[in-house]
Amino acid sequence: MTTTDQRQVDMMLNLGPQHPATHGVFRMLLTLDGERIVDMEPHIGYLHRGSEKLCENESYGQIVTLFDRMDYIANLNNELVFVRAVERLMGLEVPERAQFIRVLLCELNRVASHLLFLGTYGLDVGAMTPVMYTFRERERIQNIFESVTGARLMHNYIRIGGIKEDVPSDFTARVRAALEFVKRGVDETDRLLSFNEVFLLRTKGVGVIDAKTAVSCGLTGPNLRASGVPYDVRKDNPYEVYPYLTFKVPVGERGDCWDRYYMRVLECHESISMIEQCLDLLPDGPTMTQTRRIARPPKGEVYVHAENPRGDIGVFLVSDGSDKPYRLKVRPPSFCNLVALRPMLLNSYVADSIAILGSIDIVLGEVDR
Amino acid sequence: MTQPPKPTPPERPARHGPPVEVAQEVFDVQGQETARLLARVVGTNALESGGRDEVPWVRVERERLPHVAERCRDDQSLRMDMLHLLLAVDYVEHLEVVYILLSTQTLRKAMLKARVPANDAQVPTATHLWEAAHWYEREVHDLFGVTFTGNPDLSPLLLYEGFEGHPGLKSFPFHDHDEF
Amino acid sequence: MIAGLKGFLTTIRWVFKRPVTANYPEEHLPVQPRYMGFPALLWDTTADEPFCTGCMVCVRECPTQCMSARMHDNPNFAAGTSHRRKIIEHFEINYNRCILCGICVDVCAFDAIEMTHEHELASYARNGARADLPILLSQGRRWMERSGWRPRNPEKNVAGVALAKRAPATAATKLDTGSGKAPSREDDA
Amino acid sequence: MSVTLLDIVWAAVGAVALVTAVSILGVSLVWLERKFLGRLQGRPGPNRVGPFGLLQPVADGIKLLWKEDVSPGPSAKVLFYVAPLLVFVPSFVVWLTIPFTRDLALRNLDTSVFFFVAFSTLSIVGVLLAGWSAASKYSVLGGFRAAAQLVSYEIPLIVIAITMVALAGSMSFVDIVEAQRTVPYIALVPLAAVLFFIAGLAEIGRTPFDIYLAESEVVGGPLVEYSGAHWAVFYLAEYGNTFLVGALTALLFLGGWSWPFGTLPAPAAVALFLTKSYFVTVLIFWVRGTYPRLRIDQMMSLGWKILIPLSFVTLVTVVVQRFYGWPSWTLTLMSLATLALAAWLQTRLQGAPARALAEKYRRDAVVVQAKPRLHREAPAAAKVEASS
Repeated sequence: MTTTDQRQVDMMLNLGPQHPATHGVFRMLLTLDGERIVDMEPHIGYLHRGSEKLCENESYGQIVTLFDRMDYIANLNNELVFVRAVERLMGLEVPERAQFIRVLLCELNRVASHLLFLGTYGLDVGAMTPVMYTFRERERIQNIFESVTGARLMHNYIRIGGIKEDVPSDFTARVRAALEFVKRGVDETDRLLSFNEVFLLRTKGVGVIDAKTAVSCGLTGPNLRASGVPYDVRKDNPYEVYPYLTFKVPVGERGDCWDRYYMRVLECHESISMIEQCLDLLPDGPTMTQTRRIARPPKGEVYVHAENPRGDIGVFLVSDGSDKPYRLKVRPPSFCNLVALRPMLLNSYVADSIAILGSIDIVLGEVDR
Repeated sequence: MTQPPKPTPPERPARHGPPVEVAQEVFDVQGQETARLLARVVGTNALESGGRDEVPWVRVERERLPHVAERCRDDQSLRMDMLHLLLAVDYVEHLEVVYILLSTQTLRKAMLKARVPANDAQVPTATHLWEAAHWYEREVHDLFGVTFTGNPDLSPLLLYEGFEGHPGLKSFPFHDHDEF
Repeated sequence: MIAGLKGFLTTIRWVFKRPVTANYPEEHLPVQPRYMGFPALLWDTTADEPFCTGCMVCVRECPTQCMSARMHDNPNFAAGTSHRRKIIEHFEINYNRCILCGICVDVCAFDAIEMTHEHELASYARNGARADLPILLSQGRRWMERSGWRPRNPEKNVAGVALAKRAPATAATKLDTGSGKAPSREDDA
Repeated sequence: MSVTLLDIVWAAVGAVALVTAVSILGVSLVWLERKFLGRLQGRPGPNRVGPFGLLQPVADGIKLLWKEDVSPGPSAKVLFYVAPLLVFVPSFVVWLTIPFTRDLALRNLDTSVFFFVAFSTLSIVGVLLAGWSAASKYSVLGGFRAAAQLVSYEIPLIVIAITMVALAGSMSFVDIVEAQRTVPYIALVPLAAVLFFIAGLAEIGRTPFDIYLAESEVVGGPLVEYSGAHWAVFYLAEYGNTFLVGALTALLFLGGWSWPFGTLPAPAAVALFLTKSYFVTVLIFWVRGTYPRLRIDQMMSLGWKILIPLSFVTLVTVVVQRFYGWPSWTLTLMSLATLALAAWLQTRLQGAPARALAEKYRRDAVVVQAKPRLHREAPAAAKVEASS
């Protein structure tokens, strides 16, 4: 065997599904040349529960609980997109107060989700403190959720035709008080991590994906915007009461890990400002359209999508007129974002694989459904 | 743990009472415009068309599906550069493969559909058009058994290797699953 | 360098602040009033029997099928102390399967089930999380005492009120279902 | 000079005393690190076992000793179990020559700096063996990372040690400390202190250089397959090394047990030395609570392209200053200037562009303007579509 032949022997490294940094049960098979990644093969499906099939056997009201469990970090955003699909099929007009509360809570949930990302991304690149700070602030948001919806994670709050019940009387004051803390928490994490020399070294120029490849891979959300494509469903196809809010959509240009990270820092600030606008505009009125207890949308099919913290979530719903959907298909943003992992990953280092995977911010419950 | 069997309610006709006013399948302004552009791009390939709100759809022959999708992608007025979603619906006698296309530039959405006979579920692949098609096609192949001819890798994505059957199909037994 | 030094200042500040952690077994964080813990069955003190008639709506609507119920003829109805013809005989909730979604409470037309604040129900036995009727009722009673629970629809559901209301109309054999303008829940039945 | 029985007995007693003392110091660090990190992160840290959780390390130790000691099937068993010792022994042998005060050292060698340099490198072998013998790919990756890291960071460490030797004119720690009686060397050569601290961090594999242990990438690196007592030995060696870096920094730069206001009695001197060492150790923990982890190639380029040139610059400035007999403040000035230059370059090349980019993103975000909301006189009456 010549020396050239010996150099050809690559090492296969099985990263996951029980690896501490794969954000769930994701597995990638890395082919390594030293520490450099030559090839990569992702494996998913460890958490496949057949949610879409389950939906075909549950009534519309029950499906909301299934959507809670897809992206278990941004539950309310998930509920909203499904409920909107059914409402559009039924032609329901949702009371304005309900719409405002929905948007408000969804933006709160976006902040909570991004906070979780900021912290765990710190963990991915080896900083162990940010996660404590962001979880502390996220807890305040969870407390608000608990006081409004009765649950900390699986809310089952956004219902077809409105919301489950009106917000408690001290809601506005509580949100405003919590937002002050959350703002400080985001700033604190920003100060601690964003411009840290080592963090910049780890994330600048790592996992670069250009706009064309990103679009072709179906990347959406902050990940796509980091590559310089200003696509945001809230802006381009506004739903609920987003047209009544002024907000900024941060757009990056490099498409590297740091950009993807920083997009989320900026989005936190934007979401906080949107929540404040919602609180200012919150009208009085009913919070639920009075409909029949059991939703039976007419025959037809509909596609509705919305902006999740992780990207563009869509629901394709086929109804046959009964109380259960005939077919329900979710466009899971994390699933599509994972497609872009391979182009980002090739020719980087083992350590980068974690940084890149973390920067995409996947939730495996949604990838596998 | 044994769960007492769930009592099945007796069959009764689906009641469509007065409560829900049936939403009209109508286009909004953007939808009309998109439908017009789409009709021009798809041309004589269109077998049937329709749509609601801002999403028009066009049904084409399954062999023409990637071709039409490519034309939608490359057309200057549509520029559907993102394969937003690829899915299959099981209508028992036939399957329907649906592409949902989206443009990040013109912000238009459209659906392309193709009917696939259940006993010969084959569609040409779209992997050469979009990276995203790889996983979508593997997923649809997993769950519905649709073979995408030309796709280099249709190995199971969501299911484990050796899983028999296609759980997305209506014929797949739903209630007979083993409970852990 | 400067960013790193700022980071040092950010972290060291917390050494001089109070930790935010609550020491769990000694210190319980407050539960919000709307918190949805495990469901429990409520007790109608006026008739000294459960509210639940075993109508199976919750069992059918439960997304996880964690409940089972069986009804029998209500002896109190025959004795004239209750307006419920049927009463629950057997009810079981498997708390391991319950996902605390609150759908059972939403669909219940008899004010019989309510989400309590119970959430610390760990047990060593495999079947320790299966709550049968006595357990559910005792939890429901505790919940009623603690929260000052009021039935949402007393005319229809509280035996004392319903009987008193019905007393003038003699020999009312049919249950009065059209009370109030509450959203109709009969779609389910 | 012949070795008598008494010598052997004394050596044995000394060795046991040293191992005990260093172990206690190391174990105290376990508590200190957890408590301090906890407080940095807004947590209380250990607080269950004993007052303030002081007995937590004891509980940890009991748990570790009781754990089943497993080894992977295909591992090279002998090497697998020898490796912890190969890491443990060198890290403790170095302590032989570390003086706690002028007279309190097991062996007051005249060349104790040399002894330290010689032995501190040895533990690489143990780490590499641990990584290789465990027959896990993660540990192999970690082992090679460790070898690369430790070899490259020895050089700046040694060069800085030589610098201090040149400054003090002696290779004995005692003399070096005595030379700092009035002015600790950190005031003379702050750059050298910074470099030594950084290289020391890398040498003991602490954040931001915990690359070979990196739990989010190689899941503990060479230690990934170890459990129970063998893992505890690694752990102890790691904390021993951590304290060693603290002690060395205290000896070389902070004036060890000396005090500018005269001579202290022996117990106070030991306490002063330990205080200084603990201070540096806490600094190490503080870095851990603040910094992310470097990547292996970045760490190598940091070592070879920045630390090593800078350490040679320090050596040259010190030698030049000594040779020409310039006043010592010139040394401070030169050292600070180099440090400032390095910091300025970093900010210029890395920090400022990132901040500019962030500012640009903030500024150039696409603004979505709100549409004015249609005025509604009364709260919109929802369409009542109830079935009844």
